[in-house]
Amino acid sequence: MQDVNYRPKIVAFCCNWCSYAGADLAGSSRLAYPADVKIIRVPCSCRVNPLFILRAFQRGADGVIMAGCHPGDCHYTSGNYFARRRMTLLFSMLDYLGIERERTRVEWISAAEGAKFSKTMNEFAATIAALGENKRLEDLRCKK
Amino acid sequence: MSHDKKQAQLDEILAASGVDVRKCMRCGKCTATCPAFDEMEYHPHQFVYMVEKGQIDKLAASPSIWQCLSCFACMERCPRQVEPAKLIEAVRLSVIRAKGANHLKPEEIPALLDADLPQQAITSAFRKYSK
Amino acid sequence: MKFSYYPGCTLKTKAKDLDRYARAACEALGVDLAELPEWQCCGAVYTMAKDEIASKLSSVRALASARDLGTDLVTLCSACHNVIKQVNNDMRTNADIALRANNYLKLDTPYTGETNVLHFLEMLRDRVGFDALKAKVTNPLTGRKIGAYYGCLLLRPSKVMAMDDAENPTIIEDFIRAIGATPVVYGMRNECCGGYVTLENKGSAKKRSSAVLESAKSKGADTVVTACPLCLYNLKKNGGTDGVDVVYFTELLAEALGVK
Amino acid sequence: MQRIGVFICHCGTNIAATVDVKAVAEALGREPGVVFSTDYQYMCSESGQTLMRDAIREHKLSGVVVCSCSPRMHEATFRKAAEKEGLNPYMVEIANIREQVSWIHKDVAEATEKAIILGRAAIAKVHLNKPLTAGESPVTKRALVIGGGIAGIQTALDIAEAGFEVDIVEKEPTIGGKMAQIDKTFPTLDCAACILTPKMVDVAQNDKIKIFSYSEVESVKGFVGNFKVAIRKKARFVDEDKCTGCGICTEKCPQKKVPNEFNMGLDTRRAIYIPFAQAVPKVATIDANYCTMMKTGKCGVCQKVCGVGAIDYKQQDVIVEREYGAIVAATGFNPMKPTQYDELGYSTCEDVVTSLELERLMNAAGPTAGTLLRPSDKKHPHTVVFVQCVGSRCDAENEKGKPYCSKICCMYTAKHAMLIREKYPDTEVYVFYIDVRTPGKNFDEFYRRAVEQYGVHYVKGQVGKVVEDNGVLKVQASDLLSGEQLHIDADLVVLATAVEPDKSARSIATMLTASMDTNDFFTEAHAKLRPVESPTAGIFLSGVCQGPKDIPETVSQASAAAAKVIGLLAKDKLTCNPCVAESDELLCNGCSSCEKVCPYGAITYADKEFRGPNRTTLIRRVASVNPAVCQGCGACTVACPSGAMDLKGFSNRQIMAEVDAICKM
Repeated sequence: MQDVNYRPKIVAFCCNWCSYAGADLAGSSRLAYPADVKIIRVPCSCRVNPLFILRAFQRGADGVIMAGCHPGDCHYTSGNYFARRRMTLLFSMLDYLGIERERTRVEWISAAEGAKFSKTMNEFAATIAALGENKRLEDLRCKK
Repeated sequence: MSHDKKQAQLDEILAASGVDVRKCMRCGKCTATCPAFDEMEYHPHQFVYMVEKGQIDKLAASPSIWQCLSCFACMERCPRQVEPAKLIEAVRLSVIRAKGANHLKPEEIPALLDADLPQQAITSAFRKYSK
Repeated sequence: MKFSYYPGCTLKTKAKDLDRYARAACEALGVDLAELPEWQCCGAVYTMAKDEIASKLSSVRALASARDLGTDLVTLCSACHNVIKQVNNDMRTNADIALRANNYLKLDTPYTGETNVLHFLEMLRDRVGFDALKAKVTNPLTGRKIGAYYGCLLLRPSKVMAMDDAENPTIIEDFIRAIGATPVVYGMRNECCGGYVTLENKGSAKKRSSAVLESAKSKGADTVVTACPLCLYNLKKNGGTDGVDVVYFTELLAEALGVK
Repeated sequence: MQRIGVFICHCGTNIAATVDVKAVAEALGREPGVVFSTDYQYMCSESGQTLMRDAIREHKLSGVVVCSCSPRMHEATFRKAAEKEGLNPYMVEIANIREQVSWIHKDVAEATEKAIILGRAAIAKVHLNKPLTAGESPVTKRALVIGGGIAGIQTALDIAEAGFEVDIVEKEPTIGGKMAQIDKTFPTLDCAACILTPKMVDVAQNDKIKIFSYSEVESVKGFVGNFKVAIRKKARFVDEDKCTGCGICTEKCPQKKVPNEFNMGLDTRRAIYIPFAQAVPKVATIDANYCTMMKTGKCGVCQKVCGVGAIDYKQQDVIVEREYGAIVAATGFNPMKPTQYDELGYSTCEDVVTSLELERLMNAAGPTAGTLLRPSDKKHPHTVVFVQCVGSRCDAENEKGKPYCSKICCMYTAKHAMLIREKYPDTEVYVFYIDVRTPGKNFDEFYRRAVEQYGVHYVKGQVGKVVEDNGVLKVQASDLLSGEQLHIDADLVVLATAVEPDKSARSIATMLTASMDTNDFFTEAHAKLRPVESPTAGIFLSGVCQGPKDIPETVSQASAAAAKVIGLLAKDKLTCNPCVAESDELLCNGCSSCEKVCPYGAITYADKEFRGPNRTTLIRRVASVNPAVCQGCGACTVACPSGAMDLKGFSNRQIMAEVDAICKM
């Protein structure tokens, strides 16, 4: 049974140059998205170690999204290409672990795309809310 | 008409047309390009504005709605994707969907025919004018 | 080259020439036009309202039956073309319309816009090829100055019709060149003839049609071609055709191919 | 254990209206390691910073968390304040509770809860922060300006004035850009050439400025202070050093039918050409697409007539490598070709022209020598219709046009209308407008003069269709104020087409790793406070490449960009970003994975001696990071299989701590 008070926990890794700035633009344009989304700033999407995502799931996150600059527009020239390849590998591993494919997502959001940021986060949060709690990888020892 | 009924009619027109009247920047290009301008009392840009102001009664009663040629010129050329023709069609539909409000009745047809008139014209007119 | 063919009502009655010459030309070109079995009238105008489903069903039937036959669907009359292409686009892009239309029709396989719809002119340009057409012309219409009349329905809305540049089209002009004549480009070639409003407002249709023909004449056209029976009617009846002939483009095609 | 101070900013009511700041301060005050927690109205203000500094001193804080606006806004401010109190600036972290909380949430309880969680994540991170010291890198004291229009010219002149070297790379054979094509300038009506060409001469004569004309940027490497740029000097088949610009070749060339791009294709030029009389450098260029010699090998007239032997049909492109400390993008714009709007007849009617074409038709050095004659029959037009906003202000979903206002069209159209009425009072002039936008000094007065003194007919409405009929342009338009549809017989129709960024800007932005908006204008580091800098350090923006602007605005921005460049070049050393990668040599297995993913070549390998068991010495191959070259992206940290590589300021442990704090709700 789903807890009526259930609020999903969503971790969003955002690269400093594009997507974090896109989140700022979403904020200054007052484009709302659910409070369940919490952003962690990283210099580049290529800084996101797949282990961070596994760690989040282990600690009870219900969804993890990673957002970076559009392919070709990386502030560090090529970082998002590395990120893209790594995430593809991670997805097949998560699949193997039985974590629903929809719980992780990669998006390219530029500094100019505040609207896209908000739209993406709304969609993602709705997807996660529909999926419900992540129990597959959650380490119960991490529960309070 | 009660306020609620009016609002329902307006909502229906907006939904059926799919038009966002707030996108209009009042440039008047639709009216500039409309081939049926001379036949109309209210013109395409006024359609948009009147719907925005909720003046559906005035529009519905105007002979203008029967003069639109459905040539899609205003839709094609509108820089804001407002597409007035869709709005005009939705207003026309909301009129003819009411019982007994058909603009063109079958018994009127024979008098309008001539030997060369293609069937297509009658079918089109029926689609546009009657339910 | 085999296509399903949707002639439409008017081509069976007042616009027999449009149909007859198209079939004759296709035979000469080696194109197999197979008339769809049991097609129904498309309704002649596309109903724009999103809650209009019933008026779209006959087009969906035609589209689904072309899909089941595994062929592209060729239309000839501008109005049928416009309606069927727009309905096809709805079925492809508007989930709500597609769902409701399929619920009504109860087809063996629901239809979701799989059929490729081609206007006869697109078929000539993209499948036969204007160069190949030119090679088969036995009776080039050399010296004829022909204005293309597109009207509204062939090109607009351009995103859906996706046939040519809606404001500066070339497909009929290229066709005219292929049959050996000289195209005449004039400003009003994509403006409305007055359409169905001719039924109750002759004045409006007269104004529209004569503006079109005046524009063609001022550029020196001796003939204006169209693909639409209603355009032909309006231009001939209401446009004041002194000095300019209005014919279906298929008639000139048949003439050029020597099968008229 | 750190001693952490937490400061919650109200940002006036920006944060405090939605977030219960007292509750946040109280909740975060209970977090382990937090020894001080408070809230304040404006943390970024002088007194807010003093409050923070006092707390650092009094409570012997070793770490600080500020819950405020985006770190992209004030992280530097708070770090500087901490540094003044002797705290390492990298011991300060920001929790963004404005853009990410108060501005997007309405429910106070929900917003407060989220603010607390973000605060906790920042605290968790600070617990693992280490003091970082920034290294230094040298600055190459030379700037590159990409684009030689008025923006690039002004930027280059100002930088040179301060005593630094500047290179201008211009893809056309001459500098001057769009302004060189313009006839008169609003609102003063002085001649564009009269104010531009002296500046072009200044550039040519300035020994600090080097012009690479007919050249393009090929590649950009490096980082702020240390860019390495490859410039392709396209073969112009004329030796620049020998050519005197006498022009004899351009007179004798038998190929006369080349569309003249300087005159917007309204007349023709030769295959060897100098774009215009005041071109800088005044050197001929052979257009290989049209040159008979290049195409067939038979001609050679220019070579025969050239007195100095400057013609070289065998000339090849040359790549020049140059080093720069700063790069300025001044790539400019083009007016959109209105072929998407052929209801207005541009593709089919010769006498429907764009505004820039009209500039050439009115310019004394243009194809009609300054007499306004329409292109089709070279007759003087008696009725002229102007159409505003062609391609501007379109809905974002309208694929034909641009969503923005092009800004300059209202003013130049008023100028055109006024000039025509002044020169040819027998001409009726109509301007179809949606709105007349004239913010600017003396701008509205100028527009009113066009209406009141010059009798220009301004009509609120748009043109829907233009049809040519026996030499007359039949204009069908709406007059919204009178509710009429107008039918005007015009002789000339002028379209004020949207301004769009030059096509080359996109690839240049990619090379510079500078971000662009959805319209391909360069994005500024901050829309208000850093309008001439790109978010990428060392890249500056000048002119219309950043957004539509007129000449005075372009010149101001060009000078502002120059000031920023000068500020950078004046430094001998730059402080590097200390958040760089670092390899733990004890863990490194020398696999080279990190080296392969580094976009900067910052990682090198060396054999090092390590102490092995039993007093033995081991030689191992280990990675080391050059902190002056590393830009801190972190690609290597994830590639490293042994976990030796980590990123300072964004370490594995720090990010994991943030993840844990967020998930622990």
